[in-house]
Amino acid sequence: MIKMRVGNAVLKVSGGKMIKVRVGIDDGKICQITISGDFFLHPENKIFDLENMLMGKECESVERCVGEWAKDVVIVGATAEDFKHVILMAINRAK
Amino acid sequence: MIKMRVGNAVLKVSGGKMIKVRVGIDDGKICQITISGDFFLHPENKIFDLENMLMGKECESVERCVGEWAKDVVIVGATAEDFKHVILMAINRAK
Amino acid sequence: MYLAPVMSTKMRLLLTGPRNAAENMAIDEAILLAGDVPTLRLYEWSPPAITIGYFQSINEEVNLNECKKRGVDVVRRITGGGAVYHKHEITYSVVLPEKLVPADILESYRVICGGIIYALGALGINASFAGINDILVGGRKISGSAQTRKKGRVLQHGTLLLDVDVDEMFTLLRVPEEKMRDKIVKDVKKRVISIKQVLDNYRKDDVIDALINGFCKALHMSAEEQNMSDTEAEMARRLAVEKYSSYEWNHMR
Amino acid sequence: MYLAPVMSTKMRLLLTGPRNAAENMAIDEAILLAGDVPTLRLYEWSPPAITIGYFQSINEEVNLNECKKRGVDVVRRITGGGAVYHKHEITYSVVLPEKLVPADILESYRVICGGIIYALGALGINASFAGINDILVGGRKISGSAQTRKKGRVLQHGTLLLDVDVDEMFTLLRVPEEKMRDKIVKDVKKRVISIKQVLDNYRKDDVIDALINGFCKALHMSAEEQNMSDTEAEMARRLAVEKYSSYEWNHMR
Repeated sequence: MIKMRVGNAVLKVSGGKMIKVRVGIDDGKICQITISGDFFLHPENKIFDLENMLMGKECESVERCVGEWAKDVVIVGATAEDFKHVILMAINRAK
Repeated sequence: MIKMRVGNAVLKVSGGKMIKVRVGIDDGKICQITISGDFFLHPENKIFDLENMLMGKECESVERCVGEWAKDVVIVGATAEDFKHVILMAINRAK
Repeated sequence: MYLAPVMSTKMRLLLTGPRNAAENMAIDEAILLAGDVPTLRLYEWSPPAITIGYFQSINEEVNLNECKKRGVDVVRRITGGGAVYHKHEITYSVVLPEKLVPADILESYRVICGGIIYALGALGINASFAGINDILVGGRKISGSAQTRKKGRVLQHGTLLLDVDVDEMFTLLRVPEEKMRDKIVKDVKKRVISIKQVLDNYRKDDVIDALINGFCKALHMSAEEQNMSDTEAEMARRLAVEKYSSYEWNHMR
Repeated sequence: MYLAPVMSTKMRLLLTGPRNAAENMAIDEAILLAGDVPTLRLYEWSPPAITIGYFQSINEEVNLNECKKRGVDVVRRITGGGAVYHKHEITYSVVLPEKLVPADILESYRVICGGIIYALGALGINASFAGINDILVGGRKISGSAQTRKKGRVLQHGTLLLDVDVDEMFTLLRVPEEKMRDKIVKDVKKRVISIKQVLDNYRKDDVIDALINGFCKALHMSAEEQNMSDTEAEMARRLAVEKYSSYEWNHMR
């Protein structure tokens, strides 16, 4: 049986937008992640880049990864801090 | 804070194929589900129908839903029973 | 101080009437990708439809079984934002070269949404811009918009509610937590409004005329009715079938 | 008892050489959807590529950062099955009207895979059919296939390994559980084999010729080299860009 743990978090940011995160953790590293919600992000398909960047990373790298990713995108209706926060929440629940 | 619970299961069926299921449960009902893996299913996009059918259903309805869905598809490399089994495993872990 | 707009730039007006959800979203994408003139499009939905934002999970936002039962279309947008139930409304889309709008996205929402505020003003309704992209009447939302930018162009589309039935809407939309459903529905009822609730009498054609004039004023352009080009029409036809009717796009997340 | 095939039906042979992953998958889809003649296609991959099955999650199966670093393409197939690393191999696809193959999918795999078994036999390699769609040499897998059916036609595509580097493959592929990685890699090394490991010397062209003759024999057809039709080529070009190069398709699950 495969021992991955999954976790889930939903953040309602000020202004009412939601960010939803599902993660899987294997051996202390992110092995699944899906980020969804009703925020705005430009260009839109950069959401896949964030998911890709986080895959295989240790949970401690989340802040750095999101920070780096955020340099190349425009987030509207939420902040990079919101993304960090909700991803870490989901990870904590997977532990 | 939103109280959905998430669960996850991976089934390796005889012959080596894998079925992976992630579910979210809210108020005893399925509110998220993703089924992935390296099985064969014809027509392929009927996988979305299964996910759609299961959404909002009580966990007790899984067997009936999968059974009904399986009438219209051809599964190769796994069986409808395998799908039932792994979906129920994921639900149990979400509880 | 009010400055009269300089009607120097011409904008194309597309009145595409009521269409199904896949066609409507396909036309918006086609005029964004293939259209090379500033465009204002006004349209409606038949059958009624739900659109979800680019980043949303269709199954988490929408009760697809109920939509199927009631003949309501469901489609994913290329723009972010939330799920919208399109029934009694006028929908607009504006496509402009990026250089004609502020580079800052929030600023550009404000400029383009100005068209709706002018339109409501002309109908005698006092409306204000709020948040990222909402338009409020008496503190309640009457219009929402969403924007994307591709190939040096901006597409902004959005709604203006003619009427609203929140109970019906929530038979089709899911809520983040079922136990909170009643409270959420009650809250939303307090927070939205439609033209019907503000004006005793209105004619849809007057709303459409007001929108055309409002966007002309907000964008400092004049509008001339035209048809889609053959290239756009062909691209829209293809996108409607291959993209917006596909499970793969609509169920992407 | 060996029955000589009746070479009554003509099949089109497409030799499309090495292409990138998006182009390769686009051509397979185009000949499935737009091609109306029985077709055998043989092709290769440049750069090397990973394809994942229709139902797989790209991020769970593939280390995309490592693929990017090494210049390896990654693309989702329209067929089910698992992730495959395509480097030193000949890839085939066969498109046939459904009425020319057994309705039962397992049976039809067996018939079409017969082409590869005949080809290996002609090269002096004794191979056998196993499981759903594997071909084994000395109990180890040398070829895998996947099938889909659309519009009354069958597409089956698959690989024949010329060489294999399991260590390299697992720098690119993820494993279900990291702690089991070494064991998994070791197991896979025991369970796969390539032509290079069986034949002291082989020429790629001989393998290609053997495959053409093998499929002709298995399908009871004769083959004639042709080019794609303009319609197919145009559809393939479009699918390569709009579908197989898109995040939305490749990251669908």
